Amino acid sequence: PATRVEPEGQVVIGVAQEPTRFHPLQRRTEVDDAVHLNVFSTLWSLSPEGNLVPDLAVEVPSVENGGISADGLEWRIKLRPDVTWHDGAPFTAEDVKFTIETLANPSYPSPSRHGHELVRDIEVVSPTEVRWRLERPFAPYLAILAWAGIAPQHILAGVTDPADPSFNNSPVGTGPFRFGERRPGDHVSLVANDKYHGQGPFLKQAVLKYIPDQIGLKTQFITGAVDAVLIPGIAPDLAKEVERAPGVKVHYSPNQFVEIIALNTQLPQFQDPAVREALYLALDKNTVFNEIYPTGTKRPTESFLPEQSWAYKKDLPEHRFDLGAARALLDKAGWKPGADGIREKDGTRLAFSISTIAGDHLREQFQQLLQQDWRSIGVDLSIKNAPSAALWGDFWRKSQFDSIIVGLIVPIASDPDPSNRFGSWAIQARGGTGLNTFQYDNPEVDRLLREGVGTFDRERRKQIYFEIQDIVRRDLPYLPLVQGRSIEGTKNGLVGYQPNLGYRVNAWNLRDWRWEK
Amino acid sequence: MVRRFGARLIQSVILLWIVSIVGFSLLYLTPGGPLAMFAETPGMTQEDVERLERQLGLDQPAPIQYLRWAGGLVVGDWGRSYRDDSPVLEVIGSRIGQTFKLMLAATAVAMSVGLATGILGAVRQYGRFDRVTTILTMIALSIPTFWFGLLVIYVFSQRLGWIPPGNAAPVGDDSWLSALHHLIGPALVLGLLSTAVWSRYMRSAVLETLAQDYIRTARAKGVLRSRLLFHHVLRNALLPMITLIGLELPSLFGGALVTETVFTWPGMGRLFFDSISYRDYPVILGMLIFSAILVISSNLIADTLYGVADPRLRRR
Amino acid sequence: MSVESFPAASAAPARANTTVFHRFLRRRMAAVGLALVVLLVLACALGPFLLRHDPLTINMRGRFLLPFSDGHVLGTDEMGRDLLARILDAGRYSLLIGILAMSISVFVGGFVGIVAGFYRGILGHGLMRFVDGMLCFPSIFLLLTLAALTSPGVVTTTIIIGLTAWMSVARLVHSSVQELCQREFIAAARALGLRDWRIMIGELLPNVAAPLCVAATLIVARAILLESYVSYLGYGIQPPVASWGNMLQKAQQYFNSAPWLAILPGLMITIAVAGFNAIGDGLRDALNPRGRPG
Amino acid sequence: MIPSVQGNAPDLLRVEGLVRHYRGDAGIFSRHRHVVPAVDDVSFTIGRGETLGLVGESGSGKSTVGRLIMRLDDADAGRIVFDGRDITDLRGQGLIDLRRRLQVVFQDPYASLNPRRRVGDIVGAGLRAHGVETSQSGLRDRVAGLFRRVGLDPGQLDRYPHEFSGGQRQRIGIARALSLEPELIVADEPITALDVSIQAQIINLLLDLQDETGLSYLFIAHDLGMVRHISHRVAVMRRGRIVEYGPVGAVFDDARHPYTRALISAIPIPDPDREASRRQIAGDDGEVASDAKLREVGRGHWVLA
Amino acid sequence: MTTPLLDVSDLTVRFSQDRGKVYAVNGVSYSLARGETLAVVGESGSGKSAHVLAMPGLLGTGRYTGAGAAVEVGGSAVFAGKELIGMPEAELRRLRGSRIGFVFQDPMSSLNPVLTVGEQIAEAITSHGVSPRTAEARALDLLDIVGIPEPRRRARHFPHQFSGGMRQRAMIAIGIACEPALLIADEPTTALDVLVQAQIIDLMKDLRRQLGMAMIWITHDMGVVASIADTVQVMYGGRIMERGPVRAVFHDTRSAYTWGLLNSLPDAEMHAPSLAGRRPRLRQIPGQPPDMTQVPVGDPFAPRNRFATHRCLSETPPLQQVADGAPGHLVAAWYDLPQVLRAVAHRDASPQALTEMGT
Ligand SMILES: Nc1ncnc2c1ncn2[C@@H]1O[C@H](COP(=O)(O)OP(=O)(O)OP(=O)(O)O)[C@@H](O)[C@H]1O
Ligand SMILES: Nc1ncnc2c1ncn2[C@@H]1O[C@H](COP(=O)(O)OP(=O)(O)OP(=O)(O)O)[C@@H](O)[C@H]1O
Ligand SMILES: [Mg+2]
Ligand SMILES: [Mg+2]
Repeated sequence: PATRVEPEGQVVIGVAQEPTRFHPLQRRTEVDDAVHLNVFSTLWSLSPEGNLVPDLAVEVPSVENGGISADGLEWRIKLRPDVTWHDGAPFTAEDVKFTIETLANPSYPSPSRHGHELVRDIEVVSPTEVRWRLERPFAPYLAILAWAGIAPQHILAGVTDPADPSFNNSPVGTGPFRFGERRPGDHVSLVANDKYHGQGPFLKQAVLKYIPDQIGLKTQFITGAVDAVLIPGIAPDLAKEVERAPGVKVHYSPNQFVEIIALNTQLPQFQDPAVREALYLALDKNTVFNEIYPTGTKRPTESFLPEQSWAYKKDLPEHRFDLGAARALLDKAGWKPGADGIREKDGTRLAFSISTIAGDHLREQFQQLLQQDWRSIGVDLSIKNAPSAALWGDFWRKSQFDSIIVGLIVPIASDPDPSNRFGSWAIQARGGTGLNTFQYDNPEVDRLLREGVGTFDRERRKQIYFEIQDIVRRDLPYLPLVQGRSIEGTKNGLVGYQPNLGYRVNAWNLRDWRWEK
Repeated sequence: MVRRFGARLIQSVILLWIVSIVGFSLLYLTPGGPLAMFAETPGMTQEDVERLERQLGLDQPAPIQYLRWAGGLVVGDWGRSYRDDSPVLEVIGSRIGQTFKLMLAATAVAMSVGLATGILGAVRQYGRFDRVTTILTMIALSIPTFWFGLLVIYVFSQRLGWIPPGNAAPVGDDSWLSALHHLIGPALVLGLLSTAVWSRYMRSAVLETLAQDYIRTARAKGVLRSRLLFHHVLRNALLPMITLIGLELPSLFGGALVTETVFTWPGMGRLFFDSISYRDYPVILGMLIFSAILVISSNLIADTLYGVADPRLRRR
Repeated sequence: MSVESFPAASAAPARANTTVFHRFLRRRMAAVGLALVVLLVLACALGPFLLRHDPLTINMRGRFLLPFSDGHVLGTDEMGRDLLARILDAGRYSLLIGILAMSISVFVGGFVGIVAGFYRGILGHGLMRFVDGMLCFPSIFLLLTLAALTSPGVVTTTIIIGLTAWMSVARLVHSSVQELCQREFIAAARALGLRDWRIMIGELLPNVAAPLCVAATLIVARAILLESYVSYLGYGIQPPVASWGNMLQKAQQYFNSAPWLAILPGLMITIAVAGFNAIGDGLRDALNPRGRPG
Repeated sequence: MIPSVQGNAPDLLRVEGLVRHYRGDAGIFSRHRHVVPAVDDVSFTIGRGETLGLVGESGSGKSTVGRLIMRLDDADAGRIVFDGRDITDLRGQGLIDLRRRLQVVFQDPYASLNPRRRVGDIVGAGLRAHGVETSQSGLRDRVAGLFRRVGLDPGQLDRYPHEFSGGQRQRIGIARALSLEPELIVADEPITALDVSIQAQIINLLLDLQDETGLSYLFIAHDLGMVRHISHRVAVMRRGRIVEYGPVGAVFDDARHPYTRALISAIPIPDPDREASRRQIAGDDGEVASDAKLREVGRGHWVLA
Repeated sequence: MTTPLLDVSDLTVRFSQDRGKVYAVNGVSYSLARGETLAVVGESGSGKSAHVLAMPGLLGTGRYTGAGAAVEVGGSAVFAGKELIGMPEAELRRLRGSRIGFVFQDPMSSLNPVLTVGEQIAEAITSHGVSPRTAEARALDLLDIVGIPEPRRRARHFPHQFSGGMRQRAMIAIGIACEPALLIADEPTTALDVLVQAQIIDLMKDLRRQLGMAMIWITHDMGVVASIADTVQVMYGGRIMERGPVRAVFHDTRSAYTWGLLNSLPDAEMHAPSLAGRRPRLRQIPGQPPDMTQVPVGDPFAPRNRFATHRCLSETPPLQQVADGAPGHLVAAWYDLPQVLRAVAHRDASPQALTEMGT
């Protein structure tokens, strides 16, 4: 490490969700990640540019450097020798083995086994080297590992009850910060780890302050009670107000969310592609982005991938708002207005509901605007919102909705593979596993998806995903709106904030944060 | 007395049992679940969700789940939070202090102001003071707490900057002065409603007492005005107030939930809302049971106190 | 006969209805409350027909207009809808919810109260213990749990509020009925050989009508408040339907930039609730033959 | 067992060894949970067309006896025989049918009328419930007839009880009791709550009715003067027991039990001259021995000893 | 003639409340000598309580309060040379309890449930400038005087631990605590049974003798009047109908109302306990009590009085000395009752006619 700078000062980061899960193998929400990414280290991490940067590993394995065999099945990882746990114990390959085995263990309550379940024959070659075999080639696994904080085998191996909260309440990692204390309902504090193997940290203490609503978050940011606002940031329609406040900076940082209106394509109303297209034509994106989500906060998109993704296709057909065209399209497809002005065809009324999380006021405004616009082309839209816990249950997963506004993250740890969303095997309503809640079923797409994960050749993959984006844009199983932007704020003088699409939270690099002299 | 108290205790236990059944069925019957939240977690699959459900025991039939949970209650194991695996009692314990602090402060405000205005109003019934307080209490009873809270924050912290806009204390500052400073706003807002309630109850209790025959007797004896008020009127009028403490508790508790949200106060209220949105069933149920115990036992205590304070109910 | 010979029970107004009404009107607060409520109800019922603006028409180009601008007396809201039209329309729902929830709780509470008060045995005891149990939950607690767990909407919100408010009615009616059952006219009815249901409907019900009436107004007030809480916390009425509560919830976002959006609906809630409270108070006094404030 | 004094009149009601103990209220803080022997081994009979006066100390169980006979309350022991039929455990339809023959007039003319019903409906409720009269107009006619019979204006049928004075209310109560044409009326202190000048009106009405229809009364009262005026026989109760029982003349003029004597001597005489010469006998505080039995001391005159 | 202890003249009491005015007392005048016992009888609601409570300023508390019922008291009441009506409350307070004592009807509701009986008695004394220590001792004496055994123990009891009779005795102890010149007793025995009533009456008689105090005793019971009063005053519709020495009023009745009242009582001679034949009826007063909310005109009893003349209906008779009666026997009537009765008896000799007088 370079010359160590004595850490000083503290930063209070306001977040509207409470971090509660600090166990690296059990974390669930993005705000948990804010703790996790700073207390634990991963084998390699993702840079803001989307590159993998070695952390605990000496280098990122690849076919080129021999870390991964040509068929993509054999992995061999070399580890840094100079890393210690916060409790002083040395970090070894055993920890990596333990972490991956635990994550792959079907009886362990980890949130996802995705990728890990393919790992076979994991083996510690030496304290600084570990290797394993994959069941089948799976390119996204590199990115998945960039999210997997390595857990201390020497502490956790002895814990038989996975629900034992003691580690969760005092986690021990190898990251730039040690876990300080948690005041339930109020804050979590992280303390500088002076034995950190990388650069930093520069702050003596970082606090994640829980302020449960966005208005409170904003108020406390403006009044100076918090130094930065992260999850979920500043509400778009408050951004202007915050910008005007003295002494603070507002950042409009792109994130991986793509806001869409998901359609349940199996509904008789939606099976006709003309309907889906007409609905899209009657969508007044401009007003939405100029009025509801003020300028600069969101950008229209046609893809399901964030534009920063290497697989993002720029020149997809552009949306236009044309009510006349929408009406003509519907007329042509045989949807005739009924007595009440609502179109119908073969006994099917063009009536359906739209849902979103109750209380999300901007989406609610959007819904109401949609209601008015679509009504003018003869569509009867009703609003049926629900609290998130009710919404994301069977209602969403088993495709019980008509249409739903949702912020979608398609890439998994920045890998663009959308199999989970568009593969016909991923339709839960039909017994599949996955989140193809649109019930989108296109054999051509299925084929491309399979091909896409099967190769490590990025150029080839790119072509495949371009093609998928074209098809999906044409088929419109959902109506794409915008790519999300996190509107976050930092006090003037606080440096180090850097958005990173590879992570769910822009507090991924607290080790770089510091106060300007 | 002991025997009677025992009987009441048994009744209370039965009450709790009813509460537990109602609470449990309430949660069980509702759609969605604690894991729905994570449906959109990248990489989390349906299989993962089902696996976790199994691990939490949510796949069991309702009666089994109930028995397991209720059985735990009896032996003091209230289950563990889905959110961080901490024992429910610990979770509640970590928050209850803040809520009590708030409730206590609010009650202190409410009782002193409410009782005083109630008494003064009744003594000069239909006087100017009485009229003004009557109207004010009526308004106080009708203002939505959260709205009042928003106004208070807007005016006193954003415009005037007198009080902090929320929180129990700044991070890292544990001085009691700053704690007190932070307490003013929420205590005022939470106390408003109870102040009105206390004032009205006190007023009508004093009026009721003033109309009693024994007050006439006292006046017929030529008792001094001050003595009449403090010795005869208040002694009697304050008796029903004891019961009011027990009756007010649930609404105070409920009010605390709302006030805490407005003032981002790290108490039970926030815990409750979080638990609800995360479907943290063990914690929700734990809080239901906890508040029921609180209410039941405060009623029990109020009744017992009443029995001690009122000579008519005292055992010879 | 002297006034004081009348039984002083609050349950039994001793005077004809016209006098009750007069006594009611003589209480200035009650009269003002009644006037407010009547005014509000009329305004909300008729206003939307008389106004130029439709409460639902969105105009994204005319958002956040100040009061008295562009023909909008109270300005426009965050979607450019006329605020006055919206407030009146929202009032319909708020008042409707208040009144329907009140009907539910009066019906359920009245039924349970009468039955439990009349049958003292296991049935009565069981019912009242159940009521006690339900009362152990702070009502916001119960309400939010229910609201958060069902999908929100006018109907569910109304039902939920009704279902969390009936217990107090049941208690009130129960104690009133218990007291009535001590009175000789119930013994007289039994002695005449009336069947239980006849006694409950014919003798008891008319006598609890007065306290029920008082309770009803107070519950309307409470229900309006509760609806606003639920909506404020995001679990209530869903757009585009407006209630005062959800208008407030939406408006708090703009508390700094457009404070009137939040102040007006809050004021409406306060006024409506105060109106109903005042009516309830006035009724209680007017129905009490001894004329004492309760 | 106690034979009725008028050998010629058949017994309409016969009460044997009636017992009713109240357990103290089970409230949490009620002082004692002791047992109150409200009625303790009470026996008497009432003949057709006869009035039995029931007097005694406050709380001695007089009303309880009335309620037990009316079957508004259940006896712990003993038998109640009405017109030869044991009604002690009657339930359901049988009890409802009994109501037609056995009626009650209550003490409090305010509490005993439902303030929320029109007086016409109050009086007609029994007729309707028993299906005696189902047509609206028929019912109205009958009620109007009852009103006239008790000296009320049938034009006031549609008024509410509070629009009547105490005396009128008591008449309404009597009309209600009469509506089913009962054979026995239990009158529990029907005049106590009334003004002196109204009391006479009610007593006269009761006497008129008895003369007209041959009704029997169990007349409970505190006012010994009135009891003496209206009753054929009297029973004196104390602490749940009958201490003296017999023809009115015998009991009043030849009281044997010390309690009866004290009671009678304590009645103030509304005449300054005679009042001045009245000699009062000290009340007795003696407990009633539990094994004491009623003994006949004169013809139909029984005393507890 | 010495100055009277109490001189009431043209006392009026009105209650105004929501439903209008109640004309409770309409011009009552009389005087009371030291040591005299006055019994006040009359119809319920005739203003008996109202007029005695109005004088010492006690209307407006106790069950006489009605929210919004404003009390207007007019006329004059001079007690021991001082005008009571309009006297400042502070001065009235000093009089109450010390010079004027009270005993109220319902002994349960008239005692403060949360204070011990001893405290409540002692308070009557300490309120008039006596030290608590002395007052306590005096309270024990008083309990003894009113015949409560074990005063020391009993003084520590609360009212609910006393029986009805004992409570009334405690009330009396409070009333006489400062040996007042006037004791006002409002139906002190109505709630008690005959035996207890007799004991209380005896006690009061004794006390009156010992303390030489004057007494106003309100009652419904003519028997009680006969046993205790020197003077009796019959009230109806807020007025005095007749007033005079007790013998004169009972035996030389001049008011039709008094006559009706006395006649409606059952009479030992009338008892005829036989099943056969028509039994004699009581002589009831027909009609209904007056509506106190109307402005009183004429003789209030006139509508129920079969002897009433037109004048009775329109003009209010003054309370005057009975021409040929005992001194101090006053009546308010336009008719001459003995004469009217003689005339009726003459015209229609059957006793039946008298029985159903006026029906
Ligand atoms: N607070 C009050 N408000 C209105 N009217 C009242 C009030 N108190 C008494 N009255 C009326 O004044 C009249 C006289 O009442 P008062 O109590 O003096 O009668 P009373 O002769 O004492 O009757 P009773 O024998 O029933 O005690 C009655 O008509 C009564 O209704
Ligand atoms: N429901 C009851 N529960 C408990 N005790 C009762 C009940 N009813 C009456 N008692 C008691 O039974 C005893 C007799 O009461 P009851 O009413 O029969 O007396 P009473 O002779 O009618 O008295 P009064 O002359 O005062 O009307 C009293 O001690 C009373 O307290
Ligand atoms: Mg009785
Ligand atoms: Mg009186």
